[in-house]
Amino acid sequence: MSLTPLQQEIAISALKVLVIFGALMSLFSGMTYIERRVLAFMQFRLGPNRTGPFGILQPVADGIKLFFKEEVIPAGANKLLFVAAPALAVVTAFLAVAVVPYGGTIHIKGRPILLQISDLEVGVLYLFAISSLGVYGIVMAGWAANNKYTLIGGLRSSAQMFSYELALGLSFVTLIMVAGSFRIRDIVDSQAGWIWHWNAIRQLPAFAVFLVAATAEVNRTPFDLPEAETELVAGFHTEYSSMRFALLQMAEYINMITASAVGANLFLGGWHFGLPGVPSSPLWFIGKMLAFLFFFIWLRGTVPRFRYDQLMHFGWKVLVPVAMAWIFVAAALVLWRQA
Amino acid sequence: MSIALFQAILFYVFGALALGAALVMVAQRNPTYSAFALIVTLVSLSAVFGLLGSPFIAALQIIVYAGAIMVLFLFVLMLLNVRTEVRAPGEGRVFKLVAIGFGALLVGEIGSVLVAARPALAGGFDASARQVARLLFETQYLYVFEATSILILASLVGAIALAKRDPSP
Amino acid sequence: MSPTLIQHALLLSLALFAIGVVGVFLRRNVITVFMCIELMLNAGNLAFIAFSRAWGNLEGQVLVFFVLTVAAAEAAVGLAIIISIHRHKDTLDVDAFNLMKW
Amino acid sequence: MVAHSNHEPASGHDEGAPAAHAPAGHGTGHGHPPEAGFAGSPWVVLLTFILLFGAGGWLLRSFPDTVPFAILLLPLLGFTVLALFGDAIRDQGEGAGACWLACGTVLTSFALAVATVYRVMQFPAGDTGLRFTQPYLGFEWIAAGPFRVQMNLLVDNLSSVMVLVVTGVGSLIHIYSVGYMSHDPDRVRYFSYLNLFTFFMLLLVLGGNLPLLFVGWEGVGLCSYLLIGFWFTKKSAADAGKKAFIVNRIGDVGLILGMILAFNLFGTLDLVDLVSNATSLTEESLWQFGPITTVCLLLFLGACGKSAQIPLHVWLPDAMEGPTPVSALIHAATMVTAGVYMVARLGALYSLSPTAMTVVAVIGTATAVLGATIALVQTDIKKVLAYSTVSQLGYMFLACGVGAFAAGVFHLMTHAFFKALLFLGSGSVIHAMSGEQDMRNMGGLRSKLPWTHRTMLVGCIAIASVPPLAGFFWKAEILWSAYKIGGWGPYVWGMGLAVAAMTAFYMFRLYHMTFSGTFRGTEEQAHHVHESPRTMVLPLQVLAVGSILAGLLGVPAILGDVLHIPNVFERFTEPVFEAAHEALPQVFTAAPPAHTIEMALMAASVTIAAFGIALAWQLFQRHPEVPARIASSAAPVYRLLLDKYYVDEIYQAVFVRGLALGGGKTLHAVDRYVVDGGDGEVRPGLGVNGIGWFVREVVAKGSDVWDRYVVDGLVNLTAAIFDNMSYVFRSLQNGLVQHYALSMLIIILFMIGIGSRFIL
Repeated sequence: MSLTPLQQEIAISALKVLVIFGALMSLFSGMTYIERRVLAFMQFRLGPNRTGPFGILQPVADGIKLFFKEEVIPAGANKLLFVAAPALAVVTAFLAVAVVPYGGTIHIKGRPILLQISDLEVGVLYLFAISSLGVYGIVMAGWAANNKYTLIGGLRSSAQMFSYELALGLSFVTLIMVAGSFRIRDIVDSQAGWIWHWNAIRQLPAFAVFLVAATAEVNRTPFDLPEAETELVAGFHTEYSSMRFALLQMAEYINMITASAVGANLFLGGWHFGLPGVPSSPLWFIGKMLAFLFFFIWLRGTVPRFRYDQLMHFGWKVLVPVAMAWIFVAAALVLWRQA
Repeated sequence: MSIALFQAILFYVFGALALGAALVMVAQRNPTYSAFALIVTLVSLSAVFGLLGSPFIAALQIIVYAGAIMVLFLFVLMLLNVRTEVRAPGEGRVFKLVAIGFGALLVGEIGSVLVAARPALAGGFDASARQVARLLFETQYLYVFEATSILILASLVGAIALAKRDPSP
Repeated sequence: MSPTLIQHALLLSLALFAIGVVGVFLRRNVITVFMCIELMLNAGNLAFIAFSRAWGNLEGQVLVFFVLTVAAAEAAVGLAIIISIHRHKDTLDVDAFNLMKW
Repeated sequence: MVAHSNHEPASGHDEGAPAAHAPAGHGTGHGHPPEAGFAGSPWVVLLTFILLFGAGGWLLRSFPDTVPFAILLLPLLGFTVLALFGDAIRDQGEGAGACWLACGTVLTSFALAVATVYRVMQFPAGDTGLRFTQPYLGFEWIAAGPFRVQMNLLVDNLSSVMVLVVTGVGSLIHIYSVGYMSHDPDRVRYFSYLNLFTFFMLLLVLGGNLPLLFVGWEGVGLCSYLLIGFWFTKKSAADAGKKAFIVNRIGDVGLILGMILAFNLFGTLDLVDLVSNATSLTEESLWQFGPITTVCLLLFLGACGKSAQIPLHVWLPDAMEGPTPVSALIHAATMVTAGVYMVARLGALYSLSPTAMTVVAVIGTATAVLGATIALVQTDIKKVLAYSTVSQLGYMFLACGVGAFAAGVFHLMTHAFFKALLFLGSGSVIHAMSGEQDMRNMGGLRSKLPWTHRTMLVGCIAIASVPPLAGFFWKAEILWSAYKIGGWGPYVWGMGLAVAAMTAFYMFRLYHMTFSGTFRGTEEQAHHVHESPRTMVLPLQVLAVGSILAGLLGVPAILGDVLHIPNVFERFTEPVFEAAHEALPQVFTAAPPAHTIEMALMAASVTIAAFGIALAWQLFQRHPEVPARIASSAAPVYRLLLDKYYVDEIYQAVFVRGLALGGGKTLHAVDRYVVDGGDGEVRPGLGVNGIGWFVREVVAKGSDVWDRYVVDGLVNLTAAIFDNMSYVFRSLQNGLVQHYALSMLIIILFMIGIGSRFIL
């Protein structure tokens, strides 16, 4: 090898980034198809089944269609922000993935390679930071389009993300306390061994809070108020068309995938199988992530949408107090175990 | 090409970004643009923090400033539907010139000090969340921390009380 | 990472601070003025971080932590005040808020 | 230190378990009052109770150092439950259950307290014979630089006695209250307060350091406020509550300052260390106001507030507005004795300062006399008892002041018994008389309230020093130790003797006016009178027995030697006061008189008590018409006493309206007649006007010119200058924030500019 160590590092990181990026893109397009299909089955419909075998090529068709559609920028819109918003949304969505680990360390030619783009010491905090930045894409989009539906949609979603980020964070606090580290990898490893070491079981309240908060955080049903068709046409992306629309959609799905990955890592023991004997492998992680994704789709097929005031009420007066209470309990337990 | 150089490059990139965004924020007449510019400044500042070896504060910076405070600003901007500043006819020009002059004076004064100063560079610097937390919770700062929690509570109540519409009309 | 870098970080913080200061005088929109103040606070944070890096002393980090807290509180209350002022005067022009005089 | 913090968290964790359910169990235990039982199958409840109680008992056995915390926390737990779910419980119609739950917590603490005392007595005694343990909750409460306060209790001979008294009397009064408050819709709130009070009182007596003690101190103050004002819809009650609170604050200031000084002086506030450090100091001479004296006096100010000593005694009588059991528990048995407890606890400190001792003794004596004299003529049954309490507290301080700490604490204990008994008795009387408190409308209740009558009689005998009941022994002890210190001792002794006589007199006056003679109440009162329910009579009987027996615990040595009864109490508490007693000889340098004298004094006190009783009998049994004649013949004195020496009025005038009005008038008078005095014509003299007249006639004319041209000239010039400059400066204050900010910036730049000179 003629590369200096630094260059090797950079090359490997770039490789990882490419791989993850490709995987995410394909997963995204796959998700659009899977979601429609599964929903259709849940509702005794067929769903897309024309293009290709079982309509597998549907996403491709959609992509091409969107690509060739006309770009419309409303006259009264604030051009700069209107254009910037989708980009921002997607970028933040992808940034979040950077710290999500998807396996232990593998060795290629004796060189240890961490199955994670970057193993931050403050991984969890980083996740928060990025997800809190995600609000701006939506706010920008809503505001820039200069349309009351989009504005309300944007405000709603930002308020919602705001409120539920709090609960989300509180639900993570206990994991951090137990694992004693902000590093996602450490939290995952703290759940190695038997299945009841998983935080989903060991810290059921936190897990429950996480499920709800995460659903709200990625604006999925029953918390999909920002794009409540019945009230707000299509919420903050009413005015968007063609690729920008596609970008916003992508951002949403990537967020959902990230949330699932994080959930799988923090609560379902990541790449650990849950039995001491079984070797840990990325496969388990992927399986758990897919389970989460299915859960989201399932919810959408099952649960009706909240009303806005109910949503806020639930977030602030139920979720947050529950998370707080659990923090106290967990802290007490941790202290007791230490003593 | 070494790690240090790499870091240095990143540092200057983000520093320039922060500076430029700050200038935009001040120069911009449309408060919404200013807000977004400020957000850019904050984010790049947090990157600078990270490069200065304090990841914890970097994360906090984004969470608190970009994630909470600036969203609040944007909310208010959208709520009040703020328009672009109209250029005031003439008056206040002198005042602004004087202000800029004094700003320059400030830069001159402190800059002279900073240029003259030769900062050290401590080795084995570890500002991980663990260390910061130790300092925060195991020394006299604990009381300050509690005090800030009370402060937050007070401001919470105050903000609600202030912004609440008075029921009378 | 070298001493000069630290120094440049300090200079950067100075520049940001100065920009904030000037901004307070240039802008007439209260919210922008407020944002300039936030910018100044951040410049202060940067200086703290740089110094803490320079002398390997974590107190700087802790102080930044407190600055963040205070800034959050301040933003909440300040914006609330702005809202209530706007409700009464229906403008955000600082020149309009001139009741505190002889 | 016996406690180890290592197993504290674990045990601190499990002490909740037994506490949580023992009360419920007790609820079922006694819990079948006529009003309501517990919902659900009693057997299940009983079984769970047995199981949990057994488990709790086992745990407490295996971690004995948590027992004191359990004692503390049980009432708190009761309070929490009642405070949180009280209304719910009441609306479930389980109000009685709630009351029994309250009693259960306190009774359980009592049981635990007994266990603790037993355990403490098992400890290997220190060289002084002191046995103590300092259970430690395992963390530091305050750690601010050198000022460190541990979360530790102190269980030693003294505090264990106090705990026994508090929990014992407390639980009896809880039980009594169940009957007494049975008709009150708010009784759940009442019991929650009562539990909270018990918690704070226990914290006060168990606290291992002054700050903890102070927390309890303030807490009992709060509860007393809440309970005095329990019927807050009645204005007088609310005012009385406020009065008690405020007056106590005055004392607390002293306590806080005292603590701060003590910390500066000793570098610690832990009681054990305090005493041990105190012994190392050298005592100050009389009337030397050194640091020790200052600390003692400040602390004593706090004690005055809490224990209603002159000049802060005014709140206690008004406190009788609260429910009678409260008066019994808080304002007779426990809280008001907190001051005595503290002084005794810090006896080692006080004994280093003759000044403080003297002040304590004098104040105590004065209060005793004041209370007794006022009690002679009061007609409200509770007021009589209240003033009797004031005077007895004075007695206790007298004892501490003359260095008889053990005797003082002994008096405290016995007083807790019989005064609680008397108050509860009076409560039972009031209950029977359907709220009537004026003794002039009572009488002849002996047959109607047999048990109340008997127990009250016991109480009266106990407080009037009739051997072999408690009162006799401690009075003999205290008076003797007052006499033997020489110096001003004999005078104190005389006073004490007089007080003893008056005590006997007014107690039997109360007895006769209430129980003997003929009924003087209204008709419907007459046929409404009835003996109180079982729950009220039982505590009376128990307390009566206690009052009879308690005395035998503290038979003075001289009698004890003859009768071969050891002075159990003194021997038990002696070690606590060891340090104090060592220092005392330097303070009171008088050779103790002979034992014959002691005998004589004892005889004197008995005879004078007998005299008082006989007099009361003569006046209020044989010739009920005489007192009126005496009152009219000695009208001024009578009124003076009846109006409590006008202390309240004086305070009202001086402190409340005082400087505004009273002071104002005086000043005005002074101003008008002394300062202004004499204006040449009307009031000749050398006041201002006199001089003014002279000046006006002679000097003014001359100075007029100078004045008009020079002085005014200058003044006007200055004014003109400012007037013109103002136009310049006002433009600075144009209300524009940014301009202000700019000026701020300029100043800052200026300062930086100066500062940077030094840096560069």
